[in-house]
Amino acid sequence: MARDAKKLKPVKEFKPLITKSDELPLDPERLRFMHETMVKARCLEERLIAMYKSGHGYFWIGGPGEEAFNVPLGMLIKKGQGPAFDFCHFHYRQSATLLAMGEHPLGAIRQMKNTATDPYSGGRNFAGHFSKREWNIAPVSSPIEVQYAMVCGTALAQKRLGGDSISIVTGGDAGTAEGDFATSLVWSSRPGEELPVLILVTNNKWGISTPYGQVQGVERISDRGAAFGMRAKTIDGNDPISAYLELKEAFEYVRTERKPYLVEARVSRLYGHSSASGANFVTAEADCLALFEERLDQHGVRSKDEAKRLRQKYTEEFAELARQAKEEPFPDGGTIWNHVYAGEPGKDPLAD
Amino acid sequence: MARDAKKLKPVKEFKPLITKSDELPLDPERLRFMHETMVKARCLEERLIAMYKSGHGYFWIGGPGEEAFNVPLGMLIKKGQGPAFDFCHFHYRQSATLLAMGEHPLGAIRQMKNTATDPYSGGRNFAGHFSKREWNIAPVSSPIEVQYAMVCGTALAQKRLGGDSISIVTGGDAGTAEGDFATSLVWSSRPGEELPVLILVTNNKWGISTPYGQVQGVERISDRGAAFGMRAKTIDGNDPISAYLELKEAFEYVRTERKPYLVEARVSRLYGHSSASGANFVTAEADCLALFEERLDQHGVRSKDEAKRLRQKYTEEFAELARQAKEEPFPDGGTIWNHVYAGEPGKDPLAD
Amino acid sequence: MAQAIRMALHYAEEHLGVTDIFGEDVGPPLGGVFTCTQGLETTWNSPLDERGIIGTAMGLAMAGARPVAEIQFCDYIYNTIDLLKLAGNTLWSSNGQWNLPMVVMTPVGSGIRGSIYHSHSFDATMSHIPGWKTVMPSTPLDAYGLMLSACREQNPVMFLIPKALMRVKGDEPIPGEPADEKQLSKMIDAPLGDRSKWKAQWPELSDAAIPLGKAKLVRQGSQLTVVSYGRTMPLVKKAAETLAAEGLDAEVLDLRTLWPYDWDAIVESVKKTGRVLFVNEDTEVTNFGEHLARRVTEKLFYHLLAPPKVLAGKFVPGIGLADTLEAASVPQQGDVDAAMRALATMQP
Amino acid sequence: MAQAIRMALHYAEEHLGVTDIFGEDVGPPLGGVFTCTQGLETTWNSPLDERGIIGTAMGLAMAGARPVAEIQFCDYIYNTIDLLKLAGNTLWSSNGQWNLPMVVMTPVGSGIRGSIYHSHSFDATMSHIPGWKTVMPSTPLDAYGLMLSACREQNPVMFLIPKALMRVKGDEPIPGEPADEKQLSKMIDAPLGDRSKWKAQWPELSDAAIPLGKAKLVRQGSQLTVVSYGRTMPLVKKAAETLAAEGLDAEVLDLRTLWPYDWDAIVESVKKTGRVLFVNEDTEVTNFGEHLARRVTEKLFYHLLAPPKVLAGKFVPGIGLADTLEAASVPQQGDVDAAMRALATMQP
Ligand SMILES: Cc1ncc(C[n+]2csc(CCOP(=O)(O)OP(=O)(O)O)c2C)c(N)n1
Ligand SMILES: Cc1ncc(C[n+]2csc(CCOP(=O)(O)OP(=O)(O)O)c2C)c(N)n1
Ligand SMILES: [Mg+2]
Ligand SMILES: [Mg+2]
Repeated sequence: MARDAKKLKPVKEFKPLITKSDELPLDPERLRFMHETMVKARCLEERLIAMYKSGHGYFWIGGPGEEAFNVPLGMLIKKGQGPAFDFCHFHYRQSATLLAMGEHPLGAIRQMKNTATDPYSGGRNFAGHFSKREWNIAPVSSPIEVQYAMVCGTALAQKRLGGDSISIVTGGDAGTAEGDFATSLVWSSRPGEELPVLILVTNNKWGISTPYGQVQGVERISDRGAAFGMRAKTIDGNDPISAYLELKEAFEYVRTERKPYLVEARVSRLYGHSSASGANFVTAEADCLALFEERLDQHGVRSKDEAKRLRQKYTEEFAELARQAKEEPFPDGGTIWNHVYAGEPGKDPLAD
Repeated sequence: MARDAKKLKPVKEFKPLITKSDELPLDPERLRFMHETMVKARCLEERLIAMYKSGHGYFWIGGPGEEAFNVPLGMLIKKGQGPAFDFCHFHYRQSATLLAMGEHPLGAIRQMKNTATDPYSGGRNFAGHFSKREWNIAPVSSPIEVQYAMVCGTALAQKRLGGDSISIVTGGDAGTAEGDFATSLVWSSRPGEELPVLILVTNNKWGISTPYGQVQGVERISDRGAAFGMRAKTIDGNDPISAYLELKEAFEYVRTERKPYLVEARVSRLYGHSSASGANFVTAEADCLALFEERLDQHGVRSKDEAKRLRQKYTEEFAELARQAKEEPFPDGGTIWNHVYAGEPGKDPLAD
Repeated sequence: MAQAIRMALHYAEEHLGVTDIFGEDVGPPLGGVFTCTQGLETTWNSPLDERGIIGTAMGLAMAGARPVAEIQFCDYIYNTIDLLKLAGNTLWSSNGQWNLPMVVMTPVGSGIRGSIYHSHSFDATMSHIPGWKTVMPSTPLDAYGLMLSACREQNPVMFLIPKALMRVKGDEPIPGEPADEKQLSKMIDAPLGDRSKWKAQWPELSDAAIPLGKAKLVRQGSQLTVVSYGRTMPLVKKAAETLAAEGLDAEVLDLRTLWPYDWDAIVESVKKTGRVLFVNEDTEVTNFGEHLARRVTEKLFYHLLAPPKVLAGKFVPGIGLADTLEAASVPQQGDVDAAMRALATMQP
Repeated sequence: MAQAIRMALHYAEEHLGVTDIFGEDVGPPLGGVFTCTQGLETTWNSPLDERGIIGTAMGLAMAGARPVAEIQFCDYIYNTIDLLKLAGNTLWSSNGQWNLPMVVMTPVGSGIRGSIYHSHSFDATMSHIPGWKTVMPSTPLDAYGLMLSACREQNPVMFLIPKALMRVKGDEPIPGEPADEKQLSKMIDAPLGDRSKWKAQWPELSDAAIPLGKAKLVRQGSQLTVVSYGRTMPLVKKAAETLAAEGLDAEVLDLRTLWPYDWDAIVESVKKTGRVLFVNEDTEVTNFGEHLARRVTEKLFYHLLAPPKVLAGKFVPGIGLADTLEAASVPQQGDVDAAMRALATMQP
């Protein structure tokens, strides 16, 4: 009479599948671009942390440790403005994705320093809170998981338009406890009205100080898609090659089938949660960049020396950009009234 | 590398398994109690509807059509006050459960008439919005699904106490789209901190005028428990015998294992959503009471005539109770200040 | 008023680019629990998830669509306040990049015996959320005109519909609507029973947009100013007539737009009368009427002949179902009469 | 103040029956992002789900437990407003059956360069929700005493902690705390590094409950009354001293409990001074200070020498990160000085 719900097989501890013998299934040029962008992203975050530590910014949060996932993600996005292009509903660890899309790092540095020139928020918002309408990058906002409540809106406009553009949302593992995560599953899978949404979760096994396994009983977050009949998988976010291929498959499915796909990526958190927890390098977690460099070196795609030089180059470049940003002015107090309403000059509504 | 999330088998249309030949696996006395309580519940709801239609109440909502599920539920509850007894976090279709627990029907009639004597809210709340602290029946509130956010609180106190008491929550199918449903899954299944919660969903395939299948892609709501590793099943809520046995199994599991269980019951909605949609009898849905009476008659447990007499008896009894309630006073306007704060006399805080 | 909103939404679908009118039970067959969305082209039923509704509206607005999202009752909007705040700060947080042209409409207030969860007001909470424009009509024509402006806005607009006035027929017709009530109903009200083949016959409507931020001078008077909106507006109007018979001459303003509100109209009136009463039915602690009273007091103190007063709902946790309870909780005709009389005649 | 709250919670675990102190990162190892819950017995880490936190607190309270739930920042409480309203109406809706003895605590306000989402105030929104009691201390001793009363209450209590004052050391010691700051820190602050074996050494604390609803007369004065609470309180105190040097004598009240508030204390003071300024940092439209100003105006109009004034946050969608933006958005020392001076000397 009764039908038992599906029982899930227990999942073994997830291990990155990086071995010495594996083949590299991507062409060397793409691999080198990938690596260089990962280096850039790491150097950028390290610069932002250094700025925080030397008093040139009040708060740091970002994505060092997630480059192996975030760079491939950026490489696969169809960037542009409006529903014919991909929409990005990101959280605060996405700098590497922006760099992979071609963003200049100066913006992130300016936002860290909260200068008036900050292209994302004009000195109003925290580091890592990107926003770029030209490329459909929705404003990153601090409240965890609200982007999952919004992503189906852009996807609906895209579905109606036809074409192959999709909406992408990212967030962390702890955040999936918020109801908004379920909202994205429900709204993207309405029968006959399925939406082209790529639902991503970067599982770093932490929510600030709380281990994932202490507060959530879901072994594979991707399994939460099963009841909704959507495609879903858990991938290794520490291996950029695997991440690229897995994401590519997911992108292609969503682009062509116009249906949702839930991808959980297991990633590392290399500098703790944020500056609030010290922003110091953590040795206990896998460093995707170091692992990738090892591999590239072994396969003769890029030597360790070359990698080191790249790191040096970007370290210097970003230090210089930081020096530049430090000279730039803060926004004027009176500007708080700007952009309360579109198309209207800013003023205190209660001023006489 | 990647692991695909579980794929669910498609589920065939759910059909009540009531056949002429089946055995009745419960003793006749229990069956007769069950039936009589179902009749009582049906007659009570029909009386409430009649009161609404004759202007003795402003709004009706209730559970006619769900008796085959709601009566067995009430029979299995360990009633009493405090964490050593079961806690009930119900929605607005639970009259049959209360009757099965032994509640007198006059209370529901008084609430319909919003008299001062209404034992649940003193004339403040809608019909079907029960509350009875003596029996741990938490106040039914109108917002859909909030009870799913609260149920883990009472269950946590019960888990800590030891013993076998559990917390039970009920709600509809459409409501599972709210994040609070996911909250109950997350909070009841924390690893090592699993809670004795019986999570029930009565799936009548409607949210007011919206068909379930139009807005939700989850075929079996019970499947949403799978990712959380919890026991879950979908049962036939139109067959009181099967519902009793299935619920009994679930109750026993939760009582002894102190872990959550998600049960979806497929039920009918026999008088539409509420008085707002007319509250007229719907012929297109299975009537669990008629089906059960057919069966009891065939098995010689209770004849159709006897059933008819019971119906007549309760119809008259409740008409009389309604006449009684009509004579009772409405609450005095000044009482709005009562019970704003426990332990404090009520008064307008802004009065001089 | 439900018909007026429906006609406005039809006009907005046809002429203002509205692409999505959605929410719980908004699409066919029901067309909204108050019939506000019957027969429209772009309606659809959403999952029962208010957070999804507001979030999806935001996403649609981002992608260049023009959504009108409904929350079935404002009583059920309170799990989305963070999203409303986010919608209100998105332009500002992105330093001018992302504006959100979206309308949220929701029925508010008492008067239909709605008990605890179908009687809430939302003006106090909403007026505390920056970045939105908020309107609340008290007549069908205003509802029509304000909805057109809302659907033209580049910013989020909250459209509050007084439940108690949902069925009122206005004194002034909507330009284009047939004079005969029955004819209109035949054209645009969905039939009982099977609606699957029904299509609305829309009258030839014209643009009668009412600019946001403009109050309506409902009655001229010299001794007392009363500012109100929504359900209490007709009560105030009637009270002014009653008082006129007693020789007390009240000026009445219908605010219509709560934010940005028509400060100039208030100032002008209060300078003339020296007395002002703000009437609404939200609970009275941290109430929008208190904002208005505070501003008047600060700015016009030395023009005042008596203290600005606020008549609002009692600060109770809910509105009870029994008539006696509702009457004791939110302003009724007698309360409005009395408050106006008392203020008009108050002497030190 | 973080230590004071921690000590109060320890006292409440030991003597007042508190059973659960929980929320995001509230348990070991962190003990709260502001360390308010380090070393306590009954703390635990919750899932990242504010609705679950409030809902679970309600359930615990129903079942006879005594929860203290934390929302990590009040900026993240806005998806639970419906639940807060429900907690506030549960007793009333059940006609007196179900009271909910529960405390929710959450850091509020600006002053730590928290940008848009770590600078919100919550007093306006909270004061509009009936059925709760709401407190907001401005000193460690008050925080300690109010928390003890909150944990004794039979009704839900919202405990707002001004972030900017989280690290202030009070003038008055908490009864039982060692005089030496360093000694206290050694006893009850968790060490850096591995904390798995650490246990707090609690001082012998005593009951110093401060009754809810009683304001504190911080300074006596004759020419002007200033009522404030939370972060702006020390600014008001300092301004009063500055003004005293100029010969302007201000009376200062720390409201401490926002609801139910000490109306008698306000009346007494305003009757004496004839001038009153309400200072808080929430945005100024539909602000709790406006409620207080409205009531004073209505009730004491003919005692007033000048209009009651409200100094509050600007009505902007957020507080920007850059110092310049924050300073322009919420009252700073100079703003408080100026507002007090202006009101004290205002003439028709
Ligand atoms: C709604 C909300 N609640 C709480 C916070 C505070 N907070 C910021 S980040 C964070 C943990 C997020 O963990 P996860 O979702 O796993 O993402 P991660 O930071 O690990 O990438 C918390 C609790 C917040 N920003 N928003
Ligand atoms: C939060 C909330 N949103 C909307 C409503 C209005 N409403 C009342 S019942 C209902 C449909 C509920 O459907 P379901 O959950 O399937 O329960 P059923 O009534 O079918 O038993 C709706 C939308 C509400 N009460 N609460
Ligand atoms: Mg994480
Ligand atoms: Mg249903």
